[in-house]
Amino acid sequence: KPAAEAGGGQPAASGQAAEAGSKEPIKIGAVFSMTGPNSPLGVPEKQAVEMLVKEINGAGGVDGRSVEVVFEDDKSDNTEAVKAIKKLVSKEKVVAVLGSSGSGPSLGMAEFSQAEKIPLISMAAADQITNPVRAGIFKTPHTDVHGTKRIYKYLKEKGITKIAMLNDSNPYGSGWTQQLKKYAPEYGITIVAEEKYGTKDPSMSSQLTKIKGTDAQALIVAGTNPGPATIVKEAKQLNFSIPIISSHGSANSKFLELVGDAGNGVLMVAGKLLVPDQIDANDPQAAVVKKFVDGYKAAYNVEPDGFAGYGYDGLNLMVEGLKQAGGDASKLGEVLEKVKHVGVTGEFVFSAEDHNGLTEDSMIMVEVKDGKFQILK
Amino acid sequence: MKQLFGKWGKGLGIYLALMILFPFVMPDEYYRSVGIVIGLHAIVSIGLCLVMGLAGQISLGQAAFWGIGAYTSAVLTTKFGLTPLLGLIASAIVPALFAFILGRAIAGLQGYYLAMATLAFGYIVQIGISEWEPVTGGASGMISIPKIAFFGDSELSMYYLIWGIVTCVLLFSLNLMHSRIGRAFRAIHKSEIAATSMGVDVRKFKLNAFVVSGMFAGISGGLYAHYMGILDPQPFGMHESIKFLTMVVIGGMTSIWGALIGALLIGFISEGLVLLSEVVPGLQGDVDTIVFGAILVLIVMFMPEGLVPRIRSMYEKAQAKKAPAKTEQRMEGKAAT
Amino acid sequence: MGKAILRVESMRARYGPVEVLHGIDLKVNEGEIVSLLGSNGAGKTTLLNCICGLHGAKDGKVWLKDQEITRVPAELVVTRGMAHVPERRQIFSTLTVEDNLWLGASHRMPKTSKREIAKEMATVYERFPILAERKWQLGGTLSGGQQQMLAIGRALLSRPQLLLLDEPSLGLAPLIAKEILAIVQEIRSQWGTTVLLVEQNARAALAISDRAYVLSTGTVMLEGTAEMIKSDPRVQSAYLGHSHEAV
Amino acid sequence: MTTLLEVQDLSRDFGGVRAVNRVDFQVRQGEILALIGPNGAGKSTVLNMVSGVIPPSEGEIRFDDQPMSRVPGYEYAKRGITRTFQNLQTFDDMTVLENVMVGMHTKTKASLFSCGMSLGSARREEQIMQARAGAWLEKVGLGSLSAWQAGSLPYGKLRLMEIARAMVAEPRLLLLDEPAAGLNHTETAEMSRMFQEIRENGTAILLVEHDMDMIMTIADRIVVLDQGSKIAEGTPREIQENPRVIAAYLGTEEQEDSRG
Amino acid sequence: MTELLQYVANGLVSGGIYAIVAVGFITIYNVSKVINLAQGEFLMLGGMVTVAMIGMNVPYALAALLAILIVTLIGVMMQRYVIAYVKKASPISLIILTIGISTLIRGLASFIWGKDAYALDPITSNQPISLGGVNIAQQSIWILAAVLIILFLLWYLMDRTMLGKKINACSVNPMAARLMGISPAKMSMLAFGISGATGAIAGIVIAPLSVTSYDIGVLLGIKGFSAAILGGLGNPLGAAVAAFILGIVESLGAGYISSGMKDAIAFLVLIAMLLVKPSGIFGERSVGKGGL
Ligand SMILES: Nc1ncnc2c1ncn2[C@@H]1O[C@H](COP(=O)(O)OP(=O)(O)OP(=O)(O)O)[C@@H](O)[C@H]1O
Ligand SMILES: Nc1ncnc2c1ncn2[C@@H]1O[C@H](COP(=O)(O)OP(=O)(O)OP(=O)(O)O)[C@@H](O)[C@H]1O
Ligand SMILES: [Mg+2]
Ligand SMILES: [Mg+2]
Repeated sequence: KPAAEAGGGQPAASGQAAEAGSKEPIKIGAVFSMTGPNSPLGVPEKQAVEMLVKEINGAGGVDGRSVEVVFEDDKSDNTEAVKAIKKLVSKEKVVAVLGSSGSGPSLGMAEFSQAEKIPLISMAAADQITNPVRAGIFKTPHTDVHGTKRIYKYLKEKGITKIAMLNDSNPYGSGWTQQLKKYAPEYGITIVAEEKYGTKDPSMSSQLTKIKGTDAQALIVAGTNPGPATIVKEAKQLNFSIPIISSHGSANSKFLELVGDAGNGVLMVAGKLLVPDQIDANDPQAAVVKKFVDGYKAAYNVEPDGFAGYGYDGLNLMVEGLKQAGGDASKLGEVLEKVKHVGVTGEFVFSAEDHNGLTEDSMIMVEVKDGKFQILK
Repeated sequence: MKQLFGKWGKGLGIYLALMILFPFVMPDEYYRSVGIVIGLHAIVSIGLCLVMGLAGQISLGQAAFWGIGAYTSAVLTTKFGLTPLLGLIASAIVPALFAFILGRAIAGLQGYYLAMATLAFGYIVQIGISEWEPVTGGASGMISIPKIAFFGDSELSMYYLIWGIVTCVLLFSLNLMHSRIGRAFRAIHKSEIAATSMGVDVRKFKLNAFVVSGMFAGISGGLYAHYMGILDPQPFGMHESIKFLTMVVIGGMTSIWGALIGALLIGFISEGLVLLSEVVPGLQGDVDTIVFGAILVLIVMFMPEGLVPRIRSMYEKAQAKKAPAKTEQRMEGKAAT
Repeated sequence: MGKAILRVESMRARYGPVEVLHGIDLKVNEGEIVSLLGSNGAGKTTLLNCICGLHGAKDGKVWLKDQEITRVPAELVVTRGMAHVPERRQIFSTLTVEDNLWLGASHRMPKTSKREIAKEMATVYERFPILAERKWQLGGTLSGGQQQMLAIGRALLSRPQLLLLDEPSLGLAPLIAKEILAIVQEIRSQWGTTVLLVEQNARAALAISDRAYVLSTGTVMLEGTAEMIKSDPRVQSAYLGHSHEAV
Repeated sequence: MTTLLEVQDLSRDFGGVRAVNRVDFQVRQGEILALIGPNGAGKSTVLNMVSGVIPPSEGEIRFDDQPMSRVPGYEYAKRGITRTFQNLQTFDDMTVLENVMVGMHTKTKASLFSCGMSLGSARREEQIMQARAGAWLEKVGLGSLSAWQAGSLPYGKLRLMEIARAMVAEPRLLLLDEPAAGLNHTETAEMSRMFQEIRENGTAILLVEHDMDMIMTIADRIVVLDQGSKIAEGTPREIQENPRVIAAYLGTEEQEDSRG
Repeated sequence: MTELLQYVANGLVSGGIYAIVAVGFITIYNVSKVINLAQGEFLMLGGMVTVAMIGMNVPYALAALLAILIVTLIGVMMQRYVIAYVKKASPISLIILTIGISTLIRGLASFIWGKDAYALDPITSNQPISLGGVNIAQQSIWILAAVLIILFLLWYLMDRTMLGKKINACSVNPMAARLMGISPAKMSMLAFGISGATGAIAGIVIAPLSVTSYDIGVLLGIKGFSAAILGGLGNPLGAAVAAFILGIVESLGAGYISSGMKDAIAFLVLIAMLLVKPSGIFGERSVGKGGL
């Protein structure tokens, strides 16, 4: 195989350089939310993908062809996302698409890619993207289902049966609400309070007051920063005594910074990427995560977060699929259904029934201690 | 047909030519999607122009009618199996009903108070959509909304369908504006008391404007739902309402053409911003937000009356320069007592 | 006759592209009452607005005493001794009568003490007893004539050397219209205030004026002493006619 | 002559202020009735009540023998009462012609739908409106200005336009609030002639004015208000000699002479 | 009972936040009849600048002071270089203009500080105070104190000083004000300065309670606007009262009806109140149309 050489900063450029005299590069589209409210997700996703493209092309690309990723920004907006995927397909002639960061945009793109038979791997949380399963549509992040099951498992171990929840009213939070309600009976759990808050609300103390008045033994909070941090701080002001368990939406160092002292004792469900140093050496993910974290730190000088991991896994999965399909993108959808891959988010085992491929066991429970996440064994 | 088109002469001819040729002039298919989205916005902004520019009422909740229209058709087609055509008809009627009820209720409010009430209405609708989970799918929304089968469901046919509707809405509004009804609207805008004593039932007229604009927004919403195939409550909030408002104001509130051109302008600006974001990668902030804000500020600063009236007055000035003698005459006519 | 307190040289003014003043020259001497006559839309209001700095789109020159004030904005012109009672009174309708008057003196405030101004205000109240009676009423609820008195009183409190009055009797009952003009005369004789007066009621205006200008579609058609103007046949037919007393 | 408008015991309070106090008078068919009085006497308030802009606090207004208390403001024009305003209420961003065409609102009936679709009926109506509005503009002498933006017209012309706007509705009673304010002698005389013509054509006029020249020339009868109450009613000659009116409103000849 | 009191206490705190924003709206509206939808951005800037300064090791108090000064200056500049320029624009265009400005400021803020949220330490300790079972954060006391102080100062300025009369005059009749030697432009600048300062103070006192980020101004701006309208535009005291009503309605709505619907409930109450009093609880003083 002719070795494709790694290019410069622009993946597009690197692709063309490699292709000189040899075959056409494989064009993959990527729609991430680079601006707007979802940009804290989209930016690391894009960075991870950019990093990985170089690496893949450095290692010879796919089937002797280099990989070229064309990026679009959906501005965290559904309509823009749909426009973006159309642009990628019609103008750039990409063969498959990654993205988007948010659930709404991803669902919009999925409609199009389903109709046009363009394989899609999404980085958004909503269970709806891959449930029900649709041909050619996959996703990488842990879903609210995994998080819910993992938390319930933990609660069962601790003998907690009554919980309250306080979730963001955005799609992420309401997805959690649905799943928490759905799986509660299975784990013998009663939900005694089901509250919501607005993403930008300055105060959630009334919801907390209400929860305080119930006999809940634990509070589950699902949202992305900064809501959960505010909740934890306000709970402290209200002398809350029950444990607070947060979703993976706020599993990052920003959360620690925002809560400060008030964070001590907060529990959280997360991917292993959150605590790369604490992963068991025997864990098959250990090596993958270490490689990713080191590479990312070297490239961008920051710790990667879960979102970076989703993007990284997404491209890896797509490339894996393309390799197995012999570079033929039209078979990508079918092939991916058989792919097994150890990613930084978890061990993916795709099948015809499961286009997410993860289980709750790839998630861990952590506790905040003195401004750090501590894995709970 | 002639009666529909005859009056608007040159402007309409140029419009029709551009509109029909656009998909063929533009280098690739992607621009059809751009055109579709702009067309959807134009339908709403023309309706909004009837309320704001003509009847002189601020509506900060137009996206709510858009959303009601979208969800009406989406729910009826996906949950009750109606055909998209029937869904679309419902998506014109239901928002109009909402507009009627809201309009009845807040008929006594004026100026900023009215603006506030419509803003509040917008919030209530958006929250209502998110909270009515069994029907609307809540915050996560709905998927697999059927496409409209209009000469196949290609992007091109959708483009012509939507711009056909834009054209109808435009002609209807233009005709309306230059009729007794339109004059009554504009009269209300300037002086309600005078309009009343000329025999204009101000409340009824404001309500009519509201209902028609709600209906336009609803139709556009229905089309949007079928075009996108998915819905969630996110696009139907204040942000979008303000975008509609901006289109109307930038184009020139008192001009129907202004509303159309405002929608085009905002559409092109955001396309331009997409290109911009490709040119300057790796910035942490929202460059497009900055540029968009700056453009708004500059437009209002340098042409507070809006684009179309500004162009019109520039044109008139140029005409006046060409024929100074005529101006003299006019001036004399004006000043002589 | 004293020296000129106000001079206007070849004043041109526009609204948008339309020029409505086509080069006006005008002079007011210290201590005079000068009338500015002219039919509807002749540009009287515009000219006053140009003089006091309210109207921006203009060419020409304005001197107050020996200083050029052409480009001085209205709010600063007041501080140099010119007060303007604009068309349709323009009082502060939601403020009390008393506050309206205070505002008239506001630009002299730190320099002149509050007590001093209160004293002056007392003399204004003396002149217009009805205002004293209505001190605490909101300006907007006064009747037209009372509002006119308030507007003049307010202008007086800014201690002007030159007072511009734009149709002070517009919409006033005949009795009050006469009273207002009498007051103008009194002000001049008591305080030596110079007055430039715009009036539709040419007969009454000329009766109290020393000199007058007649404006026609933005140009000065005629100027001279009140007597001269009164006897000009053109003015007689167009502006004086016969008054109701003669009916 | 039959009575067209009858006002009985009409009163109006604003907060604690009684602006109009138990006033009654009649306007007969085809006459010009002048309403005069000092500033703040309540003339405009009476006019506002008679035109349905504000409701009376007490008393009754009958037009054509019908009580008007339950009639909404916009119905007045249809019944035959139109007006002009003391503080001009013009539609500045419309042309002069369009301003006047608004006056014909009640004379036309094309619906929103037929206007939007520009159906034949709507267009025919439009043509009739233009013709009639144009004719009235000619009559008030604004024919050449019909395409101008109303906002750029001088005050006096706008007054004429308001009159045309009120007249195209073919009212039976025309209410005028200080139509001559700010006009000079010649202009006032011209306007007087026009009012007389209007009266000749059968429209009655209720006229509020401070210009005594005009009042004395054209009014058939005069009602005088002071501080909200009626203090006199009669022919111009009677009113001119009424000592109460002279004291409250006109002023004495001596005052006149001392300044004349 | 304690629960009810706790809800009321929570509502008072949110209400206090809305009140400060609303007062900013009204200060500007009163002088220039402009509804400044960038008011929320003043608040955001107050918090963010303080955080940024503290990040540069400036002592807390000094950082807060500097933030207030900077935002005041931004307010003044906004009037001087933008608003003053468009005197003739219609109210709706002005709304769009201020929306443009707020978008611009927000964009710039995201550019400078990124999109992350930041925490700010409370002014005093973060131990809650307990009053008969009702817990109140110490910071909440600061918020309420700030509201009261700002209200008192504004009342004093507007009702008791010549400057207040001048400001009032500009709002009633700017043309006549100029003829009195008062510059509406200067008064307007002053108003923008004042509302910049109050906005900044609001941003500083509320940041410790939750967090601050480049986009917190949007929602708080809307809430403040609602309070300003409900109170009857032009009346700071009315706005404060309305703000507390909204805060308490929200809190009770969240507690007793549905937390997902709490904003909808508050807005419904707002519409309902406007239907009863179409120009707000303490409607603008109006003299009517006088003689038409
Ligand atoms: N805001 C304006 N826009 C356009 N034109 C205007 C405006 N104001 C006045 N004009 C025009 O300027 C000319 C002079 O008007 P001005 O008000 O100065 O006249 P005037 O002599 O004071 O009349 P009047 O006796 O009616 O008060 C008129 O032709 C008028 O139409
Ligand atoms: N909306 C209102 N609120 C309070 N007072 C009012 C209102 N309208 C009129 N008034 C008062 O009612 C009285 C009568 O006013 P009106 O306008 O009818 O007088 P007018 O006779 O028309 O006077 P003018 O000749 O000055 O126009 C005045 O004292 C006035 O202040
Ligand atoms: Mg004038
Ligand atoms: Mg009157």
